[in-house]
Amino acid sequence: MSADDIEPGDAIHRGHPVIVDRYTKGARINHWITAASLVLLALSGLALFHPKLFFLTGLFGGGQTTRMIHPWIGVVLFFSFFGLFLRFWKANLWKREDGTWLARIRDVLTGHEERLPELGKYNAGQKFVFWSMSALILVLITSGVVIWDQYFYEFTTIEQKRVAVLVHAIAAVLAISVWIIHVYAAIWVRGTIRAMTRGSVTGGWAWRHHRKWLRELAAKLPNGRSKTTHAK
Amino acid sequence: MFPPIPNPTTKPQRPTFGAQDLIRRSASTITPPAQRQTEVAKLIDVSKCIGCKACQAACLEWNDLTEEVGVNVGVYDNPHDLTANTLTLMRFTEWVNPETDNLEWLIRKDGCMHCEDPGCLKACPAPGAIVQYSNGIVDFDHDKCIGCGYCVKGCPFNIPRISEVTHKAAKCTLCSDRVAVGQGPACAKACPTQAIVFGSKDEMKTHAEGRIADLKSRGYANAGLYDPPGVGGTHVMYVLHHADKPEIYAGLPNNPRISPIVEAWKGVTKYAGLAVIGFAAAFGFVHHLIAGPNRVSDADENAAERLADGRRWRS
Amino acid sequence: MNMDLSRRQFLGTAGAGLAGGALGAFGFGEIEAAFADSIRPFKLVNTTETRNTCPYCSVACGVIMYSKGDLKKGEPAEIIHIEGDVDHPTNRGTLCPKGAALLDFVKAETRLRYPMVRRPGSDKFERISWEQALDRIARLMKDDRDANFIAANADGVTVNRWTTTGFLAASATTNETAFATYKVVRSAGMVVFDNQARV
Amino acid sequence: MTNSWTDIRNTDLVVIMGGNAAEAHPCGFKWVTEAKANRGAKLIVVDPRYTRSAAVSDVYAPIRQGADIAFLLGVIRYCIENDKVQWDYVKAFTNAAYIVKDGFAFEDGLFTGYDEKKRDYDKSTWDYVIGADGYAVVDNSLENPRCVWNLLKEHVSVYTPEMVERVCGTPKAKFLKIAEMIAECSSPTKTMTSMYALGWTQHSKGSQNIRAMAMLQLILGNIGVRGGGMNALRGHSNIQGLTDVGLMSNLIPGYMNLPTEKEVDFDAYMKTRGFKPLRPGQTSYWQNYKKFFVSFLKSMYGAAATPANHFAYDWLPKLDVPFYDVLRAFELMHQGKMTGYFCQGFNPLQSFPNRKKISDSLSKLKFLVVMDPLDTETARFWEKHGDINDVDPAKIATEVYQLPSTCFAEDDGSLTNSGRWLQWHWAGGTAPAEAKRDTWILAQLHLRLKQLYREEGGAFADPILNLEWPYADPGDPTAEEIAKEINGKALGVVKDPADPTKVLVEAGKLVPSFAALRDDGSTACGCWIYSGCFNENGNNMARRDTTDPDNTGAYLKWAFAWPVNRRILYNRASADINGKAWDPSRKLIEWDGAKWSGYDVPDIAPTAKPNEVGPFIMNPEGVSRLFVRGMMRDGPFPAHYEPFESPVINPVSPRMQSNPVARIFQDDLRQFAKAGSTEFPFAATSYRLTEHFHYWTKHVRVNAVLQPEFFVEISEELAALRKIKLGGWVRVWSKRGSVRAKAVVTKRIRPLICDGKAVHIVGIPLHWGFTGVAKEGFGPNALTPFVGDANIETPEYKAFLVNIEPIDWPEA
Repeated sequence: MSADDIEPGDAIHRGHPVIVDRYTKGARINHWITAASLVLLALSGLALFHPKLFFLTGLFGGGQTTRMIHPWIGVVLFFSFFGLFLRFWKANLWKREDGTWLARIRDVLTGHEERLPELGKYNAGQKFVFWSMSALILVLITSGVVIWDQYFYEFTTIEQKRVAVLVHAIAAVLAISVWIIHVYAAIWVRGTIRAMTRGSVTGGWAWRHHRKWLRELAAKLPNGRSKTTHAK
Repeated sequence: MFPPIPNPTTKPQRPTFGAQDLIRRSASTITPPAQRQTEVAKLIDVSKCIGCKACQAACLEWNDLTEEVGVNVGVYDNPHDLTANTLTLMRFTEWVNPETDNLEWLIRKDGCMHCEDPGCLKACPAPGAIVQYSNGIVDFDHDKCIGCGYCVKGCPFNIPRISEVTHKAAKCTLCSDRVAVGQGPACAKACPTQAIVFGSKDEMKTHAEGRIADLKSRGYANAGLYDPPGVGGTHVMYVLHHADKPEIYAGLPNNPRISPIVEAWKGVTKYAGLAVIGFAAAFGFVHHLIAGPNRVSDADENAAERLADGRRWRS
Repeated sequence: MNMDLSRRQFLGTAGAGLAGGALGAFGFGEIEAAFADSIRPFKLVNTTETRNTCPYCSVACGVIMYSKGDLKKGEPAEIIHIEGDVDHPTNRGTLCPKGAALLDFVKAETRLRYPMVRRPGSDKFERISWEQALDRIARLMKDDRDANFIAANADGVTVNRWTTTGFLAASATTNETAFATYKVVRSAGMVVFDNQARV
Repeated sequence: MTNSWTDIRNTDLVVIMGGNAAEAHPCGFKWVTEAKANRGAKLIVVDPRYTRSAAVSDVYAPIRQGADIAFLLGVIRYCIENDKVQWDYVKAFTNAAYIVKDGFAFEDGLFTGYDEKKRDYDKSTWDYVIGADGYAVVDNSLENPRCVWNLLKEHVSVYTPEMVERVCGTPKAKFLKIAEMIAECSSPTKTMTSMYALGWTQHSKGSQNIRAMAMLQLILGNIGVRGGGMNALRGHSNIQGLTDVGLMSNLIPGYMNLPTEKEVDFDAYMKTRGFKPLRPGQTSYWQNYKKFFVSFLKSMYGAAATPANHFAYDWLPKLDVPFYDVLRAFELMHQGKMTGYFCQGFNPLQSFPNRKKISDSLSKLKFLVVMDPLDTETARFWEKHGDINDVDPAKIATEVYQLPSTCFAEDDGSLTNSGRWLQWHWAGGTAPAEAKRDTWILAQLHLRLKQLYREEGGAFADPILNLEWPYADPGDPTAEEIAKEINGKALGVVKDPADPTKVLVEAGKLVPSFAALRDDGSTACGCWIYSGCFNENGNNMARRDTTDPDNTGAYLKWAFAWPVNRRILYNRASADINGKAWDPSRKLIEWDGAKWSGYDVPDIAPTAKPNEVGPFIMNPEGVSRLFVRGMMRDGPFPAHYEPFESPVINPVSPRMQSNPVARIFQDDLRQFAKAGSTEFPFAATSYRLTEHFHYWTKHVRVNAVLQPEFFVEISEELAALRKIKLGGWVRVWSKRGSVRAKAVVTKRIRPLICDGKAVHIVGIPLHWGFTGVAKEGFGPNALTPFVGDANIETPEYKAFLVNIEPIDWPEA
């Protein structure tokens, strides 16, 4: 059985409850930088996207600074997300069970996970978030550069800029929507958020949602009794 | 001669139009005034133009603009393009008329056309940074401009330029400050041959008819007025000796209109976009109401512990 | 000039303005407030007008110079704008690219401000006072005139000419300057005397 | 201009040849566009380049520079051949009927009486046959083969359309089209106006270019009428004024002449100015010369000018050569024969031909004084500026004074425009730092000179010590004081000659006009033709009344026009022999049976009977001259000569290539390229651009922006021939110098086929130098030849030979 799912730093600790390390400190910092810049980008972007939201420029000290800062945040997002990508891409590769999972999406939404196959570190939904974000951010940075007139005006025609600005808007809308799903899932599935705050989840959480991953970790544990004895 | 533009007065005057006369305001919904002012227009008669650039000089001087001294690149067009300081520019084209085999030196004064349906205003995200007065003047408000360059993408004539110094958009204002006190634009006043005249739009159309008749009498069968309907007409119009092919005048767009891409971006996308986002959020909310939180049970925890202990397998 | 009334009203030639006095009472601030949208304040308000003639070509277009301060009242006057005079029969308010940029000529960085002297063999100009400059030039003139003045020719005819110092007259100075120049130059017997008529 | 800018609105046909009005005089050109828009007038442009004027023309024809006379005489021939002549005008108002002396002839490009050594003509045969009655003999039937008309017919017969094409390179069809349009204006109700400028004057036969068109205009009956005339578009704002006021080596204000050595005394001087009418009853206005001359001397020397000393006649310098013009001035300088030189608002280093010679000449001066509002190249001729001003300051011993003067905005006074309008202007700005008015500078110099002579004595001081200097503040004369001096005043009581009891002007009063001037010393007048500009009615130059009855464009109450506020010269000729307007719709003045009256000040005695007194009152004949007698050095008729540097051998008279009497200095002769030179194969011409004014506006930021850098213009064909790229650097060189420029490759210049060979044209605009805000650049005067027009020494800037090649040079 391959151990694709196990990422550096993943580990399991016997105890009550069992604690499973899911994200290293590095990964978490990386994630929150990405998260922060994404939020700032969404806010500044939306401000320039719809008149009703122009007031949001106030958060950034006015329209001029918003216009000036948005692309720079975009650059930060791009590189920081790139960091996440390098960390997570392998664990997000498609698996057979992901198909089954998707087929039984109703059970997913209604929380009947006993009817789902055992999953690795990420389920298909998470993989969808990962890959769509990767794609959208690529689109956003490219189209973003095209309309970053302050430095790149002369490299494209106005017609190309027009296409870019439309693509940028659409991609941004999708990215924000994906982000909402991502955040909601984290809230809905209790016990998830600590993975990105403390870096670990409970064994139960892993057992319930990512059992295959848990097994792989457990399999790596040294055989024989553990030091701690459990009450019978 | 066409009645020239009067001398400026030095007495303080109340402006003849202002904020109360706006019919369009970028990124804002406003209620236009009940009564629209007389529509003004600048008529540029290319057939009378001698390409002297007096309009460029007058524009720089009146608007206190300082342009860079460039270099010669083998043509008469200087500067080589519109800039944030050069709001109007003579564009020279040497065209050999295939019918007569005579050389024609086509000289067009380029600059803001003051569209009735301004693409720049439509594209602008900053409330009030671009306004349109009921007399037709489309003006930029530098205090409100955020320098995003959307107006550049919105304009069908490639006119606005963003200053690299102030990061604000700039274009011809039709000398709104002069017009507001009963004056005409500085370029129109200066134009030696009255190739540029200024007045009410109707007056300009009538004047143009006379000019077109004269041109036809001189053998320019296709002489005509350039007042493109694609942008609802413009408040800067051209008399062209070859109105059937405006593109020979340094690429004056034939039937210009706001790019459908810009229309889509500023239209459907704007609303659909928010809808999609809203839907995503709503979905989560509703789902949470119905499905409730997805919690880890003690059974799960125990299962995990057992797995960790690995005892089950050895019994 | 002959402008039809409707247009006059439309362009509000005279009249459209308020009585300066009445308005002066409020101060100009209010007017500026009225511009509170994108329209910038009219920059010629409360400036002094002076009629002049374009100094370039011989069309001699009428121009109006707008200044802060009034020379006639003995105040220092700074010209802030120049444009064509519509009352002038020839140019009717229009100007060519040179005339339209006269302000930049008046204010050119290379306008001369002080008398300068360049000594023989030197590679630079040095400042000098008017007194020193004029005294020296007068001396140079007299020494040359005394040395080379021709009172009579070979045949003894009185000719009273001075051919070793010449004067090249301007082309844009006033007729009055021209006549003063003529008197000064000719009275000295100078014949090497010409103007820009040919070039 | 015989007419005015505003009069051009009245024309039916505008011919712009030898000029580029749209580009050089845009606001005057406005009246051409008005004539086109309101009268359906047509515009013809004939020029080596397709200019901005051509851009709005109805017909454009190319012509090789320096071939204008062939073209114009070709048109005259066409009019005669096709009987397109305004006969009533020609017979009544020109010397067509006058009989010319038998000796006169024209052969092999030479008129009778040529002396090759002197490069001059004996003009004795160039005159009318004078009858026993002392009057010129005329044959109104025009049958006499020796009458001017028949001599003219013969003289122009060689200029066939084919010959015109050979000489000018103008396609025959285009020439005929234009000739036809011009010929239409022989109708009394159709007029043509000629607008020309330096494109005609800056040739070795410049004066004859203009004569040729003047003759054509007379044949068409277009002189003196509304919308007609010979309109010289003067260059600078007051060059008309400076010429009127006589700031030239040989002039006295009002086109009187400085004495020559031959005129040993007052009487000798006056004798050569007999001005006896050549036909009965003619005005011959110069008969009043003495009044103007004496009044001028009184204004110069006041009380010191007395009948006893012939009004100080001897205090005026007498000339040993015809002119001490600028070309001679620099020749003398070059020979080291000059000590000092003053440049007042003038930039000779840039303006005069053969820049190297100018620079060398200035270096030989002991002192140079430059008075200017701007920092000119001339003031810095000693300063090294790369290859543009390649000199070694250490080797130049000239002492240079640069005196800051005010500009128009800081000075009161009057300027005379091209239409002879004297317009007053007022100072509106404070002068920068220590800049001073020219009048102040000159007064200061004069007073110092006077002081030195008083204290030390010296060479003939009388004229300096006695110069009339009647100003309230002698150190700072005001413009108004001088204006009054120019207008003239009565020193004693001026009485009416007809009725001695009638006082015309009280002593001390300003004279109303030159009619009140006297030759007995009782009046003083600085410039008689300006008299009336500032009289007891006040400053007429400052008048601003724009009323213009029936929109004739006269504006009689606006400013003041010389002479006596007359707006159209020779306006008597706008009416036929009986005093009725040729064209009722263009009435100017008419004879009402008792006197002349109308929209303009009549150019004739108000009561002079129309069929007795001719309209050309300054001429002893009373008529205009198709045959100019001995009054021009190079012939009574124009003839085509090639420029001194020409790509072809003169097709008309191969044995006389160029103007036989044009003055050339020996050193310069060696610096001419041979005709049809292969070393210098291309025909160059220099000119101005609308974005700039001479060498001034390179100091003006806006204009520097509009046309930033020196360039030359060539055809696509020449660019291909020499592998020159659009906007690339080129070197252009003549036998005298070399310049570096950007290349503008254009369809507006095309090679011309002249006498069977392709002539490529190189256009060289002249606005750049090494001071100011525009990019540093060369001027064409590094290339131009040092030769002047035969009559008035205007340098031949418009036609010379060069070579051109692409070069590598770093971007500025």
